[in-house]
Amino acid sequence: MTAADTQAEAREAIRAPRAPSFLQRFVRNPTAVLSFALLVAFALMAIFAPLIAPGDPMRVNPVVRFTPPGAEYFFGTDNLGRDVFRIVVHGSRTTLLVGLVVTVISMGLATILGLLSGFYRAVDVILMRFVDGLMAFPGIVLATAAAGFLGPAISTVIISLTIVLISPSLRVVRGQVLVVREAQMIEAARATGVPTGRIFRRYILPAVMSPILVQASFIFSAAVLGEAALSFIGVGIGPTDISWGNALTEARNYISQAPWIVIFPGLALMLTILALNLLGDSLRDLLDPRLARRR
Amino acid sequence: MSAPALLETKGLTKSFGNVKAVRDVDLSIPRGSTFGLVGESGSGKSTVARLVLRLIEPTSGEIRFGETDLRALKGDKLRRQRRKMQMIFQDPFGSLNLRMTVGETLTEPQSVHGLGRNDAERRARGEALLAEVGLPAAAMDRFPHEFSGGQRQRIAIARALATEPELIVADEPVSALDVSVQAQILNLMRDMQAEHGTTMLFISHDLRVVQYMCDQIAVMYLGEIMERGPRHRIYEMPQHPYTQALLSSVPGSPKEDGKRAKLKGEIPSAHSVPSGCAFRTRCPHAFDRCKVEVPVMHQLGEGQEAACHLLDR
Amino acid sequence: MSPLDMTAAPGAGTETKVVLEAENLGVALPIDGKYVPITTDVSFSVRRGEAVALVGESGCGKSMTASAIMGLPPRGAKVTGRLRINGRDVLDLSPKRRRALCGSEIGFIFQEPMTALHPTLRIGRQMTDTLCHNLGLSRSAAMTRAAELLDLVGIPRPKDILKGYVHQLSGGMRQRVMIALALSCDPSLVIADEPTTALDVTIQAQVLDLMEKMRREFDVAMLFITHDLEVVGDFCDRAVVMYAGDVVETATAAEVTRAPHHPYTRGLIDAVPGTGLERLVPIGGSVPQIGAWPEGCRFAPRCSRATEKCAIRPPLEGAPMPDVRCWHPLTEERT
Amino acid sequence: MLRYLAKRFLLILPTIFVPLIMVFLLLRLAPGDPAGMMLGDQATADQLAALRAELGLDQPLPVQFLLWLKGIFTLDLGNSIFFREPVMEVIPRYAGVTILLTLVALTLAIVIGVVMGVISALNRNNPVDRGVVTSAVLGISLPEFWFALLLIFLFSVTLRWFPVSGWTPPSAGLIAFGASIFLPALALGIRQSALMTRMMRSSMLDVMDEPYITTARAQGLPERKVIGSYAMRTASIPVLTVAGLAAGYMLGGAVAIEIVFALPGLGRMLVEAVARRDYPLVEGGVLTISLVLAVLNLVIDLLYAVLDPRIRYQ
Amino acid sequence: MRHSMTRLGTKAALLAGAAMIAGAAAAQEQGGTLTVGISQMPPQPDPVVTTFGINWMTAAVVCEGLFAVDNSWTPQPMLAESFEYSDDGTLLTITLRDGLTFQSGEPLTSADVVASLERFRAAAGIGASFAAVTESISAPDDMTVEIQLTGPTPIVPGLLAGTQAVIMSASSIGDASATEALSGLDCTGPYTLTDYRADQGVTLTRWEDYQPREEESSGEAGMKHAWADEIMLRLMPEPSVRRDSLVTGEIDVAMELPTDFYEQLESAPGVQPVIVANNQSLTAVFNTQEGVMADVNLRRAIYHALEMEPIMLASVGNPEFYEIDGSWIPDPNSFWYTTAGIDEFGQPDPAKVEEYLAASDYNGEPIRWLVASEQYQKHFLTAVTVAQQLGDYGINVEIQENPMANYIQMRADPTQMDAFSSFLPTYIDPTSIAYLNPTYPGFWTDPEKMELMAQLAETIDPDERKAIFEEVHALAYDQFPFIKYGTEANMYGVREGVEGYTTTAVGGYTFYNYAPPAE
Repeated sequence: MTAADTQAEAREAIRAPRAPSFLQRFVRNPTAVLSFALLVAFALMAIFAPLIAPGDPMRVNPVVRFTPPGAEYFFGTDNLGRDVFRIVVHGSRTTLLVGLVVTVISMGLATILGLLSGFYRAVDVILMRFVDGLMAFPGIVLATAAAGFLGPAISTVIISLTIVLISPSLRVVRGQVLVVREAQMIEAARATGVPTGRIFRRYILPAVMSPILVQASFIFSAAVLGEAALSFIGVGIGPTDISWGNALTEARNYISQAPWIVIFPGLALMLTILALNLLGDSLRDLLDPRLARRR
Repeated sequence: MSAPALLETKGLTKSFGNVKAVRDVDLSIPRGSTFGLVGESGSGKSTVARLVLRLIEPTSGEIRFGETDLRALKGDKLRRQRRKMQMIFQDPFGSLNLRMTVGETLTEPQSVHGLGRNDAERRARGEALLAEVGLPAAAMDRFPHEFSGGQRQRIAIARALATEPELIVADEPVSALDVSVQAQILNLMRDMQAEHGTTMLFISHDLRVVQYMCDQIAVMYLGEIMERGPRHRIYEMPQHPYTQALLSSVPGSPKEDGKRAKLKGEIPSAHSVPSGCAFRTRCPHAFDRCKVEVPVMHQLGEGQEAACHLLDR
Repeated sequence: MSPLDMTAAPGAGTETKVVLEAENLGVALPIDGKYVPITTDVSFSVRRGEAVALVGESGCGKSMTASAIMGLPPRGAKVTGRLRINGRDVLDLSPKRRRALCGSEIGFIFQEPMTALHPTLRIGRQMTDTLCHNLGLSRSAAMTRAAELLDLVGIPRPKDILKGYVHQLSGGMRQRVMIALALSCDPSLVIADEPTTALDVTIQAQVLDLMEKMRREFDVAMLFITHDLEVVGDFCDRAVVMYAGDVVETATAAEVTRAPHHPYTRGLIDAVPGTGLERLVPIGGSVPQIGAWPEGCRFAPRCSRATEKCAIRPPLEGAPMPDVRCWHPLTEERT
Repeated sequence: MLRYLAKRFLLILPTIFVPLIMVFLLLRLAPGDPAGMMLGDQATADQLAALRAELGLDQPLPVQFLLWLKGIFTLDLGNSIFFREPVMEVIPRYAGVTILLTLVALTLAIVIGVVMGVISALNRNNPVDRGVVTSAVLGISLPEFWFALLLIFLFSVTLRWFPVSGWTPPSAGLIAFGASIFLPALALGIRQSALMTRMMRSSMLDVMDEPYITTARAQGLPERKVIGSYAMRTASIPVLTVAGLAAGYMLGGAVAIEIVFALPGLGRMLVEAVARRDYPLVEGGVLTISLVLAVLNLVIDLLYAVLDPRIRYQ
Repeated sequence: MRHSMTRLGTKAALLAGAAMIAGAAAAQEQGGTLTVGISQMPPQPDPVVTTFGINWMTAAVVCEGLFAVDNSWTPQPMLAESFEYSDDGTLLTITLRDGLTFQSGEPLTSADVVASLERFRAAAGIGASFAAVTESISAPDDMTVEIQLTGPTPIVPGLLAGTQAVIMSASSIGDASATEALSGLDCTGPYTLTDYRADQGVTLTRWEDYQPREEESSGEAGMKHAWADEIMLRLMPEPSVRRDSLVTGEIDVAMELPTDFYEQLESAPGVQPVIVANNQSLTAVFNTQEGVMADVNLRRAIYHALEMEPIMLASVGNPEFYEIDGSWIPDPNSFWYTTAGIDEFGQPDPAKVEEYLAASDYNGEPIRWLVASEQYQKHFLTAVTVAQQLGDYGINVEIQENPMANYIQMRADPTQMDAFSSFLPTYIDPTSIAYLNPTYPGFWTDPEKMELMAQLAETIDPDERKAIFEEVHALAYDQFPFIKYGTEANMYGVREGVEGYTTTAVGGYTFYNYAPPAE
């Protein structure tokens, strides 16, 4: 009797129509699609740089100094007669490489440490003191000191940006772990007898994954900006390598006579950061399992 | 009580820092019965629920589950013990993993406890559980957010039943639900209990719900049990002033002298539990002795007990 | 009492004066660019000195109705029908004049005093802001008045409380402050939205007692919004039962709690565990999602008495029984 | 309160030591010779050695570290290798510029952020809101040193509204000071103001939905007052909490801005000091920045307590 | 490229009672403020403690030495009235001008000179060279200074013409060592130091009691006019900032501008670029002591493989700003200018490359070539062009870029480098040329050169000395311990109306002769 009875009571239909998959929602979100497309475009540009803008981007050609943008030099030339278009195209390699490597390393470490820290108090206390210390101190200054130590190179930039960006990432992951840890589903899982390893894997990791992904895109954008800023002030990759930030270091002297030297690399930089930020924003909205975000 | 107790606690105490959330709680829940724990906010009833399930570590006291000394269990042994004792939470939304399908939610307890020979078998059992709680098999591949509150609580009940536990602890299982849905879930839980013979510790602030559900009832106030006994004794002849006040405060109960309120003042904070009888600050009958002496339980027959100095007179 | 009393309809006797009159009040919200009706055809009235309950489960539209009466519906909401407060049509008033009614003519008591009182403003400041603005009192006069009000609602050491913040108070005290605030400018109507739901049962009883006392003392009309039929029976004179955005039954509180005519009201009563141990008879299914109201009788999908006729939406008046929106009302008395 | 202050201040110490130790090690292990940088191209090997000895650079590293630690506690940070003056005298000259710049930028960011955020929230989802939200996203993506260059090009070189660069201290007159600091502060604050706009908007939207706002309206208070003193009071609290982070970011970001606008600030000085291997000066500068940041965060914490009585420090 | 003075002044010259070749406009009178945007500032004005020439700027205006250099880089008396060598050439007697006082009011006496020169002797750089040739300094009377030399040497007046050798009052020096900076300057120059802020700039005020020499101005020597009431040096490290400030009129003179700004300054109204030709040589220095470059035939092969024009063009960009010229003394006005030993400078000779390579032991080993990050254009671009050209002959250059601090450290270690990019200015005396110092990185210790340098140091007759130097020059063009690519010009900018500014490499900081534009 009871089964039939409860059937009758629960007779209402299962509420919502099947929720659209992440991919479906992603495709329907113009911001997400646009920012993703932009990033893919930059990535392709980086990968196929030698095909898109053949030639050595560092090659100086003093005869054509300060040529304005035109048919031969799309983005004009700089004070040394280097092709700005080539610089922008090839510069994306450094930028994206640094961004990607820094993001992967710092988010990877932050995830591991954040999970540990969220669950083991001893680890947490030590780690957080250290993180507080790092955060109590402007990253760019730390990176400057590191650059002085390690010398100007891509690897230096990657190392120092990773050191700088791991703290905020770790905080985000740890914060999420602490929130998730208190979630009732964890207590429920423990009450059910789900082993700790499985709780990590099936409950905590998926729950913190979304914020980690979102954070990753913001870390990526911070790394891109950081590389540019370090190179700009002369403690990033050295002047003999090419990056957008680097290109601006010298270019700032010529903004009034050849604004294109400043505008194009800066624009490329800004578009990359913009795309990453927009991607992060839309991921944040899309990855919310409740889909109930107002904004 | 002739039936042997499935769950027994003695002197169960839990302090958080210097706050004693639960003090000297003795419980004895007979096998197959529903035991109600009722109290207002801050009474420690939810803490008791977590203590008896060993989700939090008691400060002192004993917990026996059948023949097992629960406090002696650790690690994997404790985890395996959990097959026999499950919990239903107040908020079905929070207690379900939003990233797991209903199917995964229902097969997980089976697989972690090695029930069922293979995935297909566990899935079949999951579908049977769903049918039992009144949900179609199609629900297996859905996610929790696709269900209404009542349906989610059904899923939570199905999950609790998945390991065929001997004890289910239900912590305010219907207080988040609308009245009409609440009745569905109460009926469902009563049916389940009748069908499976499960022992149940039922925690609620709602006296009417507890009355409907429980055979034995304990009334808690500020971490202590004030009165306990069989349902009819508690509801028909409450002996403790707090129980009396509680019952007369329920809306719809007859008003005497045109007033509902039996009690003056507010519930003290758990940080500053009054000396002597915890209830004395609000008790209409409090006298000097209540201030200095903690009252002991008085046996009042048929298993009814109350801790009040008035009963000495 | 309030200066706006002068505009009251002439000839209305004091004791029977209609303070609030809603006629086919409807609220629609824009969802995905379309207006979706949340409540429709809500009609009832409240007289001076009377407590009228607006009863229903979550999502039935009772709070939406209350917010429409306050003139504080959600953003973009469209309010239709007629609404008279103290005889004056208020739906056509400018937002500013409409706002002027709040506080001075209508007081509001919320469910969660913890969140309904400002977390970082002193209680005194919140009360005197209201008093100064609506009654034109000076700060110090307002402070004195606020202390009196707190005293009236049974708060010990009102002066200290005025200097404190809401988080320093217990739940019951907070709701007392809320009541004092609602009554501070002597309104003729108080709307209480689930004022005791968040409270423990013993505190709930205290607060209900207080509200009853205040209602008498201030001689206000009260619209009492609740999901708890037992409280209705205890506290109110009349009850308006809502379901899925509709008024389904209007009757005296005694009738509604003891001999309801609408199957939904009956279902609500049967779903609450009483003193008896007999099996509860729940209402099947669950409340439809807000705005996605079924065609015809909105309760029909969950109703055991539903017939084909229920495909047509029953009117509140002119159906088999007055004030009951049902083609098949219950006529027999059940305990 | 005083006890809390003291406790907070003691808690700062370990926090500061992490970057200090890192910087000490990084610097001392780094190749490069401060004596060579000091004496220049034509110094002989003997002269270099003599200078190194004079500077104590010939001591083993642990000894140098201990001496330096001792120096911190005796408030003697040593002499700058390059300036040949006590670090304690060099730093204030530069720190003042950076601190002022950061404070002005922070103020600018908070004011812009709060105003734009409120405007945006009050116009939820209409064109004004969309405009603000879009410019905020753009603002967040704006590299500040690039933006600084554009500002100079537009306002200084083309329109000539502001001086191209350089530092005018407040003592030289507020108008001149304002003119010299406006563009740098704007460039430094733009990203943070965009972040604060977003934060303020979302915080305002949250607060506007809070029951106590409905209460304020239900009490008949006019909308101006409801927004101005009831909603903004709580909505600005989260903005304040990010102000600490923003200040840290700005103290760092100031380097690039100081370089672009040729401001004699701490950031630029540090970059140069690192290049010159002026160890005591770098260490002193790092210590200063850490302390400034710590004090700023402390102030923000205290402000936070003032704004939000739910938080009380014992 | 050669920009001559725009206007010649006459009236001002009359005022001073002497003729001038370059001076202010006819209507020039004293007055006004000259504001100069400068790129660097030393932490303190004391010139003795730093060897970086750019940091001597303030002292160059405020102070004077016993000697000063004229346009032909020849030392002329300044505070000295006259000087004479003893017959054996080991004692130099200098008589001071009479009646001079310091800005503090103290009279200038030989005691002040002794104190100043003793401190100078202990200083690095030129001071060390001075110390090397002097035994003692003494003051037989108030107006006479005797310098006992270690041997006969003609270079002392040249050494004392540098800004590091300025004369300060003995009381202001006290017992300050050569590495201990004085905070103020008590000197005899035309301007007093009124305000010095290492992070902002310098304010210099005309000293009304200044007593100028009567000879016409030439380089740093001769009469000093002191037109401006006040000279303000404002620190603006960014070249674009100096340029923009010049264009917007915030400053009257913008020092050290990149030559890239040339066209822009030409076209901008109210300002004009000033080109200082023959400013310095761009060079590479080789490690002659260790490693592959110790092989003289490889160095010869490299020299003959290089075509200088593309190297200079890559570095400088604008052909107007460089000369392909092999003289190690870049300024043709200098007495020491010579092209001895050079034929067909700047043209590659593949046949010789093959010949010398064959004679060498070189087998394609990488040549570690140091460049400083901060000197991208001068170091890196020249090196990279050189590397390209050498690559054609299988000579393998590996450029190692490092921050300046590391570069200076690394190049001093013969095991760490084979070559480095560098540059060389005009020196007053060839013995001062750093590259010829055997301890200078590169370590050129060829016995023939050492012998010639010793002769040069001891010979007093200028013409004989020049002949010796030409032998050294020719030797360098046979052994190639270093290679010069060409001579680079410098540029700065002035506002219209500024008069009396210099266009020669000598006397770069003669702001006292600059007349500010009329208000």
